[in-house]
Amino acid sequence: MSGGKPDGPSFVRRVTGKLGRSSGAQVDEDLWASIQLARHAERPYTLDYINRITSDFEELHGDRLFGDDPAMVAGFGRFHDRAVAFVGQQKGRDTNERTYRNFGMASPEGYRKSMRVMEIANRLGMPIVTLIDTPGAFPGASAEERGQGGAISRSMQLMWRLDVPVVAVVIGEGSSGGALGLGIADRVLMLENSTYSVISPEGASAILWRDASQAKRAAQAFKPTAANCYRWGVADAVIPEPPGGAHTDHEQAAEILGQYLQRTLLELEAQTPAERRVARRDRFRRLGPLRDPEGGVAMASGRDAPPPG
Amino acid sequence: MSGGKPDGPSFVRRVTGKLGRSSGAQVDEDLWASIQLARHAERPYTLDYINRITSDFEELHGDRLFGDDPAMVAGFGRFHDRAVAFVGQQKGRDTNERTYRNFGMASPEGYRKSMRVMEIANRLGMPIVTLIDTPGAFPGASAEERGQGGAISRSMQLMWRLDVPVVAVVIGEGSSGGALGLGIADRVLMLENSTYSVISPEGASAILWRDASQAKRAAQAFKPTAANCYRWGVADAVIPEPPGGAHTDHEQAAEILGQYLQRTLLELEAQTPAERRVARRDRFRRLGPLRDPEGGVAMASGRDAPPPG
Amino acid sequence: MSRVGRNITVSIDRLRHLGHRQDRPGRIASDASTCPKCDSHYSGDEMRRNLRVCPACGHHFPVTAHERLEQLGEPGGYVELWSDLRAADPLQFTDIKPYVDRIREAESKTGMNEAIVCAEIEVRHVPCVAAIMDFTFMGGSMGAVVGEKLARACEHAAQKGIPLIILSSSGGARMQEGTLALMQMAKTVIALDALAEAQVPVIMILAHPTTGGVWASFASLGDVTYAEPGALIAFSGPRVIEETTREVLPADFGRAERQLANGQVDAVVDRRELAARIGRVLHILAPPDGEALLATPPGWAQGGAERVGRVAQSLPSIPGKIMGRIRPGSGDDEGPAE
Amino acid sequence: MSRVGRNITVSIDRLRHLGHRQDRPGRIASDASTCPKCDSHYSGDEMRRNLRVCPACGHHFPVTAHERLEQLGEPGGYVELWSDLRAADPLQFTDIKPYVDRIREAESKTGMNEAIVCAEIEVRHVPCVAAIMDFTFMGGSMGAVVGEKLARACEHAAQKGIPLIILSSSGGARMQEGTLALMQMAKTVIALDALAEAQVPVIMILAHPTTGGVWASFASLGDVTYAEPGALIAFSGPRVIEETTREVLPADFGRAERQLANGQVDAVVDRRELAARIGRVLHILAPPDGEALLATPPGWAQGGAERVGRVAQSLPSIPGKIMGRIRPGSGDDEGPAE
Ligand SMILES: [Zn+2]
Ligand SMILES: [Zn+2]
Repeated sequence: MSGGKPDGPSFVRRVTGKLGRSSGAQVDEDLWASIQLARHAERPYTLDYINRITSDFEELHGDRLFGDDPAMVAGFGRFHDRAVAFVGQQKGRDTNERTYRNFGMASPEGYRKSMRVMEIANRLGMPIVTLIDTPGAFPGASAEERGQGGAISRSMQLMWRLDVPVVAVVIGEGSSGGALGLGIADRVLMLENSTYSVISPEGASAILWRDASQAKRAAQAFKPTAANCYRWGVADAVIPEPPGGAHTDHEQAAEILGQYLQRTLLELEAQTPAERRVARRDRFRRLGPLRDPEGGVAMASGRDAPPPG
Repeated sequence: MSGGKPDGPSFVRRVTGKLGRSSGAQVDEDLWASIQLARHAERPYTLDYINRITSDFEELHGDRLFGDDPAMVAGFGRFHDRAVAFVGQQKGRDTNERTYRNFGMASPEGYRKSMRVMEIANRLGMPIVTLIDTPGAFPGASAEERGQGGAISRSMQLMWRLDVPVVAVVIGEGSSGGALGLGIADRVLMLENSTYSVISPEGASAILWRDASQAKRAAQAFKPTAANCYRWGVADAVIPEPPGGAHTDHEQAAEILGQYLQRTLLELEAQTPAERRVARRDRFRRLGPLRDPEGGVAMASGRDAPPPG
Repeated sequence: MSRVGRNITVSIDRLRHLGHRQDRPGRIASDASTCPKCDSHYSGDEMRRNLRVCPACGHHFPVTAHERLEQLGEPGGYVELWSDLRAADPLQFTDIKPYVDRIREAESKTGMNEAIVCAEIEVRHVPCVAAIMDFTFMGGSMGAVVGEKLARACEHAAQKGIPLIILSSSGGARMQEGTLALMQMAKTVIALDALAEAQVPVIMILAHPTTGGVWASFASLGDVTYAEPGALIAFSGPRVIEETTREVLPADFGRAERQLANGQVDAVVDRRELAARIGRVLHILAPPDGEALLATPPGWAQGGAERVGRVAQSLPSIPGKIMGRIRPGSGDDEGPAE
Repeated sequence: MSRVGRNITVSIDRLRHLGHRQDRPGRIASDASTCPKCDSHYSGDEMRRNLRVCPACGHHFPVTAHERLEQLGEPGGYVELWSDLRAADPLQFTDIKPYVDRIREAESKTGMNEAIVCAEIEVRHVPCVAAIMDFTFMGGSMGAVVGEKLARACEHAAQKGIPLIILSSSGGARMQEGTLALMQMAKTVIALDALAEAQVPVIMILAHPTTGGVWASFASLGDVTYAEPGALIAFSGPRVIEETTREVLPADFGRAERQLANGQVDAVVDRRELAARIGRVLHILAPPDGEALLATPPGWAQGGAERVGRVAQSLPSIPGKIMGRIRPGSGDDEGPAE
């Protein structure tokens, strides 16, 4: 809360100036560089933030149904004199840990562990913070046979139903339903170089161009940067990173994140559960521009949305 | 509702006269015969009752987590002009069906299917009826590794939390936590020849006498008949069976059960959800006699309970 | 159509009554067809009469949304809702071709404005709101229009206090609307809860395919969930899984029958029984006012076979090997309506 | 002790302050011991000093409830609650010998009145209610007294707004109280919810063994659940399963480490770290008033090793083979308190 730095909107203007243009080769490279930063190997991961912004953190394990998923971290932490539940996908830094964490791709057990911890937090009256960082939910036969789709949808349903304040922060790569499964929140914050997209650039390249090498073009088409997500209304604020990116200074990145989180939680804690739930529903209800000839342009969302087709 | 027949208490006195005595060889035989009737091969099972007392029944399948358990039946039925959720363990009559139904021993998937259906019923405002008929929850490694204990405890927790009216009916063999997992209700009814026990006579025999052949003696020690359960406060009413036992006349057995159910539901539907929940808690809170020297005899339960040790 | 605040109200007098239409939409589905499973050949009329199920082998062909409504409804037809909503292009998206061109092509190919049709309809005399996805329009993909129409359908059903029937047939979120398409998953999941608050049931029908962000949002949240035989139901499709994990998948991976064994759906229901089955569960959960209809039970509940059918119905109609358990002996007389 | 209505109130002036007691209860546990795993021999004092964990191999010996309270609490001791409740014999039960004789024998063997001890206690300066089961009293079985004391403990903690710590060590329901013992499962599950309503956490410790109706009721419902190494945690024990299903079970079947991999517990915690670990989570969830204690962090949170410890703590401390996944490379420096 020191100084005027963590000022979402004003900061966003700066980011927008950097990444918002939509044509030209140089811009492609800027956007691609930002997307690469979102998944930089030295970028802080979920536990890097949690361990820095909490005075203590107790991780919990298991879904009480089938297993424990190391790709998803969940637990209780002490944050600014209150207990807060933290949940997030966890990537690994070296090869062994990457394998152990399944590259941050959660299985149904991960979402169900998260739901279990959220339910406890809701009963105990603790705010919930999710940290989103995943290339997607795990695409494996075992995950499918144990209900990956239902795990994600029920996670969203539970998050919408929560009485306590909920903040989601996209800290790196937020791809696909696997990311959104932790994304139903009162506020969605995004780090400056994080992305939030319907699919990874590589996945889109394979599907839409039928050519795995078109990831850069796909990224340019999706432009899933924090600044654009803010414009679309998908993100409520963009959290600045240290100069050069979060990977250059984990401490400072965590400090800024913590300041944004605290300010956001204070805002939300001033509201009643009913107020939060109505606003939470409306927040997602209005996302997605479309054309409604009878009602005029039903441009449902967006702070700075493009004109209808 | 025709005639005065389904009159729990007055009927109970008759049953009490038959089964309530606690010594003498002849009484042993009566009690053993009643316990054998509870698991008679021709006794009506859960679906035999549901199909007769509902004008239509739609069975649902699967826990949305791992699988579908044929040992547990759950679905929505039309009963006296309202939708009611029915849940119960299901035994099989011939060898194939017994195997398919796993002898009415439910796995975690069974309890989780039941919980899923109960949650839907609770949201839609439908009363819930459980039919209990099991030698116990399935004692298998797979069931343990997928959390059999937690499945049963969470089923009890969910049932206690329900806003809608809940009635449990022990229709045959109600043994162990596997039975109680469906037993947290506003009213617990027991068929005349049903049993409700902490363990099957055979299991008790092996554990307490270290001799599998002492089932009769175990039954005499536990005396888990409907009449005794009514005395202990475990059952709220005893539902009469056709002369000779429910297996002699499925139609009549179902008709009487339906009459008791309808009367009980009408009673409960006259209460508010909050009234039902308080009473539901207190109902189980007071079960279990003990000695409290400071407070005198804290004979917590029982309509006709024995004196303290 | 007017929007009040953030919520949707429908001015009924603006609704277009579409009734039965034999020609406009569903051009593809009305073509003559050769069964991919058994090579039988059928005229378009034969297909339509048999609800586009192969009479020889039971293969379920795709069906357009409007034909679905004709299959489900009463002779009186249905009233389509919000048919004029059309996609915007928020990302000014281009892959191999521009998104706006793709939409134009889908419109002209299908005669529809989007990949979903919402309607008021009576199913076996029970008034419902139906939201039917159409795979022929850009693979049934869910963009802002599909999300918006689904949300309005939920709100409309809740407001009227009548059941909602959703039929999914979709490859998932519409890539061309990017992150905003992803957000439709959230919108639809939240909107569905309006029905729970109104104590109104939602019946979910999973048709081939129900995958990606559709399976991972509203489609897995029905109170009662039926799947059509052979429908692929998955978050990640078989190709993605095989490419990512190098797993070799079983032939029936993700198919309705296997997902029944996985506990993911309540029943696999042949399309020719679907309207009766939906009507039956609606008569249990939310019968029309007056209850008088119960005095004349629907056809499938009559006759001596009724009880047999109900008992058989309790046994999942899938091969024993899938369940890993032995099937009871009663498998021969499955009853009429299962 | 007075009962008002159906709820329990405690008149504090009647509570007996027991403090540290070196001799009365726990006679068995204070004996000299030979480790069943590694055959090392220890005096009773050595055992007590090492919290009855074998210093050579880490085997966890049984501990009486009173000694548990001494291990968990501050030097100031604890205040026992409801110690005079004793079993009735509602069934006038006799198996090989009468139930009343069994109770008398258990009382004289253990110096206790029942298989559970409840107390007010401070764990790392956080006032709590503790309910500690004792396996030496009739196998820790749960009859009406155990159920009643657990329910009172829940209500007392909820009323005071302080956390509840439950330690389970039990073979399950007490057979000799028959159906009424079964009903204690329901009673305890319902009573636990009083804590949720009061927004007070419950910390569950699963000691060896936690089986049958205890695992299938309150013991599986902790907000945070720790298990002691090697503890058997199961609804049906290995012998019953092998006899019923003819399965051959793995050697670690139902053990704490395997149940962690099964997702059934949050962590396996060595008894020598248990009080610190409980204190730590209490300081996160429900710190004592004033928060000033946070200025002087407990020992395990000090020094440069703190962060390492916290990172390592996020990785379950179980062998990679159990998880079926490769363990990350950081396994060597596990940090101090994990
Ligand atoms: Zn064919
Ligand atoms: Zn040793």
